[in-house]
Amino acid sequence: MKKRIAILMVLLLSLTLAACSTPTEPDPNGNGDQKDHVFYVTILTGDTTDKFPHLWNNRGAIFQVTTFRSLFLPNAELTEVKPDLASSYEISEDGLTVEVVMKDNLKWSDGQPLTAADVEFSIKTNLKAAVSNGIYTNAFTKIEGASAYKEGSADSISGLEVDGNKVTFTLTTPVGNFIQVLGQFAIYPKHKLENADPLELHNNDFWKLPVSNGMYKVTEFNSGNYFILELNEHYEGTKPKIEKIQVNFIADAIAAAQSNKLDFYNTNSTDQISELSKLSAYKATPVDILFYRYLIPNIKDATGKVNPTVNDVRVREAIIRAIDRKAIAESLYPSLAALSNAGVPLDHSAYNSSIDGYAYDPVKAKALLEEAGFDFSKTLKLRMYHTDQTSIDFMDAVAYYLGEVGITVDLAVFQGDATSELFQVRDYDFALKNLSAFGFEEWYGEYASTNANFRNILGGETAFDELIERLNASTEAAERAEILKELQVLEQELLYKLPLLQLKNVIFINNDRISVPSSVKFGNPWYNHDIQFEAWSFK
Amino acid sequence: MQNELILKVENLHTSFTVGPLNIPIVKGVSFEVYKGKTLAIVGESGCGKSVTVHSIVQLLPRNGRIDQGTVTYIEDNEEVRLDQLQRYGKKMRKIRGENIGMVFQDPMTSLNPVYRVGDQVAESLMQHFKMKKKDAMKEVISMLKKLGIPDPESRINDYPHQFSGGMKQRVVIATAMICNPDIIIADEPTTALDVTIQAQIMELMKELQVKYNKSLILITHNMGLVAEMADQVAVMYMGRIVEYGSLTDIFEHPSHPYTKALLRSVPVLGKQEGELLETIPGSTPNPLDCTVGCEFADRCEFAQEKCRIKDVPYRQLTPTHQVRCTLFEEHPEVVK
Amino acid sequence: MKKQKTTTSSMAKRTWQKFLKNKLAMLGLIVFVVFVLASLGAPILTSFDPNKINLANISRSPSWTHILGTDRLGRDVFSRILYGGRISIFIGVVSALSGTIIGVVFGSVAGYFGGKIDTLLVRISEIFLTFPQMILILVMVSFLGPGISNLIIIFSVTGWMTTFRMVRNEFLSLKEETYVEVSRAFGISDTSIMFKQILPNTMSPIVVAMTINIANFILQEAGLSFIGLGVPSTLPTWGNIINAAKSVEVIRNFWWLWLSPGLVISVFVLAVNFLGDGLRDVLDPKQ
Amino acid sequence: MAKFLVKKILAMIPMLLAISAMVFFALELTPTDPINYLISPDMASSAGNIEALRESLGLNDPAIIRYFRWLFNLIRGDFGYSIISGTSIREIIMLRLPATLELALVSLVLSTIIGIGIGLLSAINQNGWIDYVGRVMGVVGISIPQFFFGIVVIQIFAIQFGWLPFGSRMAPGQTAFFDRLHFMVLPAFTMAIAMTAALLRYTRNSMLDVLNKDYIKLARSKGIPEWKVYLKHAFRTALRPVLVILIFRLPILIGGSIVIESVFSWPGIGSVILSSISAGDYPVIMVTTLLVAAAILISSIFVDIATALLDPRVRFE
Repeated sequence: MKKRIAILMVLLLSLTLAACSTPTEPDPNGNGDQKDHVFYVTILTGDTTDKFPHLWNNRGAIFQVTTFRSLFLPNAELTEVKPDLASSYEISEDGLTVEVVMKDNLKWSDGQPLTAADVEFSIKTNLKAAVSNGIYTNAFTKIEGASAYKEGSADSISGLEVDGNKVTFTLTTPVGNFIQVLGQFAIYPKHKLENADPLELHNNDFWKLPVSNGMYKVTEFNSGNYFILELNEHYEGTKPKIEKIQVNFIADAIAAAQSNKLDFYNTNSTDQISELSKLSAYKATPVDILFYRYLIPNIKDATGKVNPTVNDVRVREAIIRAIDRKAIAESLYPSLAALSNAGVPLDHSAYNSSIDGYAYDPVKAKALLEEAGFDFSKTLKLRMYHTDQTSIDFMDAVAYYLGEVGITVDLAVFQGDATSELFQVRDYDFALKNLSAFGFEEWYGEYASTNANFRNILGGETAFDELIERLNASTEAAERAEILKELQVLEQELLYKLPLLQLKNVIFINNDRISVPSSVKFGNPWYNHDIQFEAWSFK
Repeated sequence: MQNELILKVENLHTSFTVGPLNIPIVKGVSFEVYKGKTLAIVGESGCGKSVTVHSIVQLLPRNGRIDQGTVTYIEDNEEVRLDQLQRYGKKMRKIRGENIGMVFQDPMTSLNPVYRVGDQVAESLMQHFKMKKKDAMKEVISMLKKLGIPDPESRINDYPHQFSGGMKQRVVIATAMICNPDIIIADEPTTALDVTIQAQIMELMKELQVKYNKSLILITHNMGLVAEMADQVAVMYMGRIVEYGSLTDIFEHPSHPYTKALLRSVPVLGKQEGELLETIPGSTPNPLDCTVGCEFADRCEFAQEKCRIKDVPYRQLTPTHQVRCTLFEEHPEVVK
Repeated sequence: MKKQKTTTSSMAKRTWQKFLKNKLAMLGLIVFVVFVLASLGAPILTSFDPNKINLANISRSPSWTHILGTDRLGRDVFSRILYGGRISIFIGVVSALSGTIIGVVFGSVAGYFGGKIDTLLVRISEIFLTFPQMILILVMVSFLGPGISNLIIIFSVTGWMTTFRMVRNEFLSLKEETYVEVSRAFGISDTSIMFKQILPNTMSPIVVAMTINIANFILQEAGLSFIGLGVPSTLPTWGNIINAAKSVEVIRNFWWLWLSPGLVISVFVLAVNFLGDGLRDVLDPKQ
Repeated sequence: MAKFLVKKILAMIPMLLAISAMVFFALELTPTDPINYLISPDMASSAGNIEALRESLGLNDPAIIRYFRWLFNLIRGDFGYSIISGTSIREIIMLRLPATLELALVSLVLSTIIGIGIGLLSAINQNGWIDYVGRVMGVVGISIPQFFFGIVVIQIFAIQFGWLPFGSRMAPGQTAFFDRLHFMVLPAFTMAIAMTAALLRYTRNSMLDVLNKDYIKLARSKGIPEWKVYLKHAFRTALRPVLVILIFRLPILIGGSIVIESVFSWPGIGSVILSSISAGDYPVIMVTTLLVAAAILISSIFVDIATALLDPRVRFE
């Protein structure tokens, strides 16, 4: 055994030496001085690695917000917007007409003019696209004539008019966050994508070297390895100080950080946070985002067939009471997770402090189960689709707590893909789910009887519909808060979802190399917002 | 006819190490081989015949070892002690290739399946006489021709599997003969062959031996063959030579009960191997169980108490005839 | 008949003596027995419940209370390894047994009857043999789902080929022997000939192959659990315990979470392999 | 030889067809909606658009028609799409396979040299100390779980000494082979270990087998030097069974890479297989399985060729 180890050591050593004797770490941009003026960002392999990630699904990556713009630029909270491609907007009193005026003389990175026609093209294409974030679909289908266009019975959208540099939207019902959605919606170049099939737009070869409209353009794409962003000379705004960004496809962010090839990174993985925090170069900025972690019960399907195990609301309450959410959050996600009682975070002004919150109380949980006549001999099927260790530990803990009140738990990871398993196969009692939301509308939208997915497990209950509609239409903060408070009471009462935690995201910036103006405020890294990248610089 | 001694084996002991045990396989074997004569070593399988000859040329398996005794090879009046040579040393290798040729039992497995026949025969020529391949091939062709292999010019480029069993054995014999050795050791050269081929090969060997004046050590369990081929006969049982003498001594005056039993079971040439044992009662004992006395005692109809309790010496019946049996105590002991 | 009995028992005795002298095999046997006993006697050896989480006491390094420390949910690692051994060893042994049964049945049928059924079974075994076992297992896991019984099924289905080939070859040579022909002439049924007459002669290589399979399956269970596709995470198995050690953070900071289960698996599998090799040396008549 | 090859390749076709049919109909049995092979339901914009796509792609046709269409697409190199990321499977494979092949080949070379070398010495010095070390190595190598070995070397060489990186295939953007060679050291060695052990055992047994053959005795009786006996007569014949497992190991290495890639965050096909199995990405699982099957069939042809080259008995059949 000893000999074996010795031999192995020698072999390993010799190879190590061989590896080290090759020129060590040559500076790829070898300009002599230690600093290389390239801003390094990463995409984890596992995502698409052969194309620039299209922007109608996720929009917030730093290389996305610096290459593609929307009509407006939201603030970090995603509540206010600044002009971006558009110079101004106006909403009619009844909220049904929205007028957007485009800036003049905008250009794509290939020098072609960027006009209102591109906006019209983008919205029309989005309506037919197979892959798109629900927030766009929800907002744009409210445009008059959108449904007819979508079904193919009309060639144009009657509620979408272009007149010179002015775009006018006519809506069928008011959409409270219409402007915010436009602040996310990336405009695509009509002259490049006109003939592309909208159904497969996300796989179009355009994304191998896209024509952009932001501060940077893609100048080199090395499939599977990296792509390079350089200044877009047709960008009309302030010229950024950083001239080159390299986006690396990598398998492991920590390794990139250790080789000093990581300037900006965001994550909610506790392992990565703990490792990156150890590197003195990195400055961590936690951001509050709407990232929910909750259990969904499989109550009844769209035809009304009921799952008796979880149909009784007392059982659901018992289960949420049986879990010490706070202890789990604190030990598994130290300083990253916050207890969640409802769709609105506890520290938000619209949080309804009158709701119970169902604190940890195993005695009460047991009593509730007995009261509801819960069949303790039955095994509760608990499922998840997450495969990271912290989530597994998390669910192991949940299963343990349920075991403590006498429930036999069968915990497993779904075999099939998450969406099919959650909403089509539905072989579970409770499942762990995540939601990264743009706004409260998405959390509450899951309760809507029209939600294509959730109606399969909630049976198309209509209790929430009216409040949700009002929330969607409302733009006024106080009114929204009122509606949200009502919604919280209702969701607490019905317990169609069992909220567990809300997770923060942590943004890491390489403080040794990069200086970020103190005025920059970070928001949800999944969404477009103003991070004043033009003011960032190398130290 | 004065015989010229060419190989002398005296009191050879060989043992095998199996795990912690040391098992004696050859126990005090002595014999002589004369130039141009044939010595036949007969006995049942497992009696140590093969180990004896492998000891001579030092081709024992790794766990086999010569414990004592001498093996002397006489070349031009010069004596070479083979047992003192290094197993795979230069001298031993030279003797193996040039002076002593070997033919093994099974021609099917004696030839390396992946090399051409010609190359295999030529190998020792190239090794020992530093011959060029082309010249060596010429030799090979003429040797194969002598051995009756048709069309040797093209057959040297064939692989062993393209030969029949008899032809393969001819190739093996060619390998043994190619360097013109003095002695050929043939370890049951025909056991694995068809009956008709057996006769052909034996005839061929006899012819070669006579024609080129070779000495032959023939190992066999077939008394019929012995009668046809041998000048001298050594009968082995359980690692010992129980009777040693000229062909006439053994066939006309068989003395040891085992020899007699063997002769009683002499098959007509080509009779099946298995039938031999049926006439001798009992089965071969475990070599570990035989420590003192006569190994054959348990199967011997004349066995007495004294056969089992003390070592049995050789008795000289005639100047050429020795036997190791208590029945002949009136004859003088062989002094060594 | 009587005499034969004494010879078999003296054979067994000699085999056993030979085995006793094989130091590595003996060591393997001792380690194997110790581990099995320790797993079975887990409640005596530790007072901790392997599943009891203690969020106030997470990721603690080894101490007198927790001799191998606690994991990321505050569970006692020593207790988890002991209880985990039950499941890991159980899976290994049961899968090896059932794989052996499949192999023996198929092998006897193929070897005894020959012909088309033989060709078919041999072809199937070749397909199973050449296809990467790991991928085969993973594909099956993706259809059947994880879980102890599914793992056992998958392991048996993917691990019968060595036994099959051995048994088949033995049958092919043994069925020509006189005693089989005599039995057949006496009108003894095929199954009886197969299982009562021929099979006992093939027992030793089967036992050796089964031992090696136990080691293999324990390794594979660990590997599968390590990548999160083995036994559900709520059950402690050796693989599940080390599964937590995938991140650099754990490797760097919490050595006891990966070192102890890793060593336990290695030592146990090593012991079983030594045992198997030893058995081969002892039982194989060729040696 | 050419005829032999053509025959082998032709024999491969029905095999591949059978496997592809099995794969396709297994896919049909999974609970996933085939439209999900193209569009992740999470990313889908609306039910209407999905239905339109379904119709336009002919997903409503009978299974047998779809099978042949799928097969035709496969032959054209269109492997379909991942359910999870929507990426074309062909692109995934083109990007990830080289990483795995690189790793597999390096460890194959390493284990071949070490395994065959030690196996050979072990057999020649049977029961000597080299043999003893070799045998223990052979058992230890197949007994340590690869992932555990991986973790140990990460702990020693990457974390304690900091000599080598603990994961990834290259420093970001540094694609040149020599720049990333040191990234390969730990995973390649870890991957090689089990295979080295297996080869070692095989070589040793095969050599011992051959060394007991009569033709070795005959070779010795010709008086040729021992090294010639070992290398020329024994090794060449002993190599045949070793070569067979050697070539069959390449696809097995790809299977083994699943665990290694997971330990070392190596961006290869193994991690694709793993993540697609954990996420239930059946199209990816099936296509990679099919590819591995094809790889095995192809390597079996290589095995046949190699055997034929080494063994005239096979060549002349």
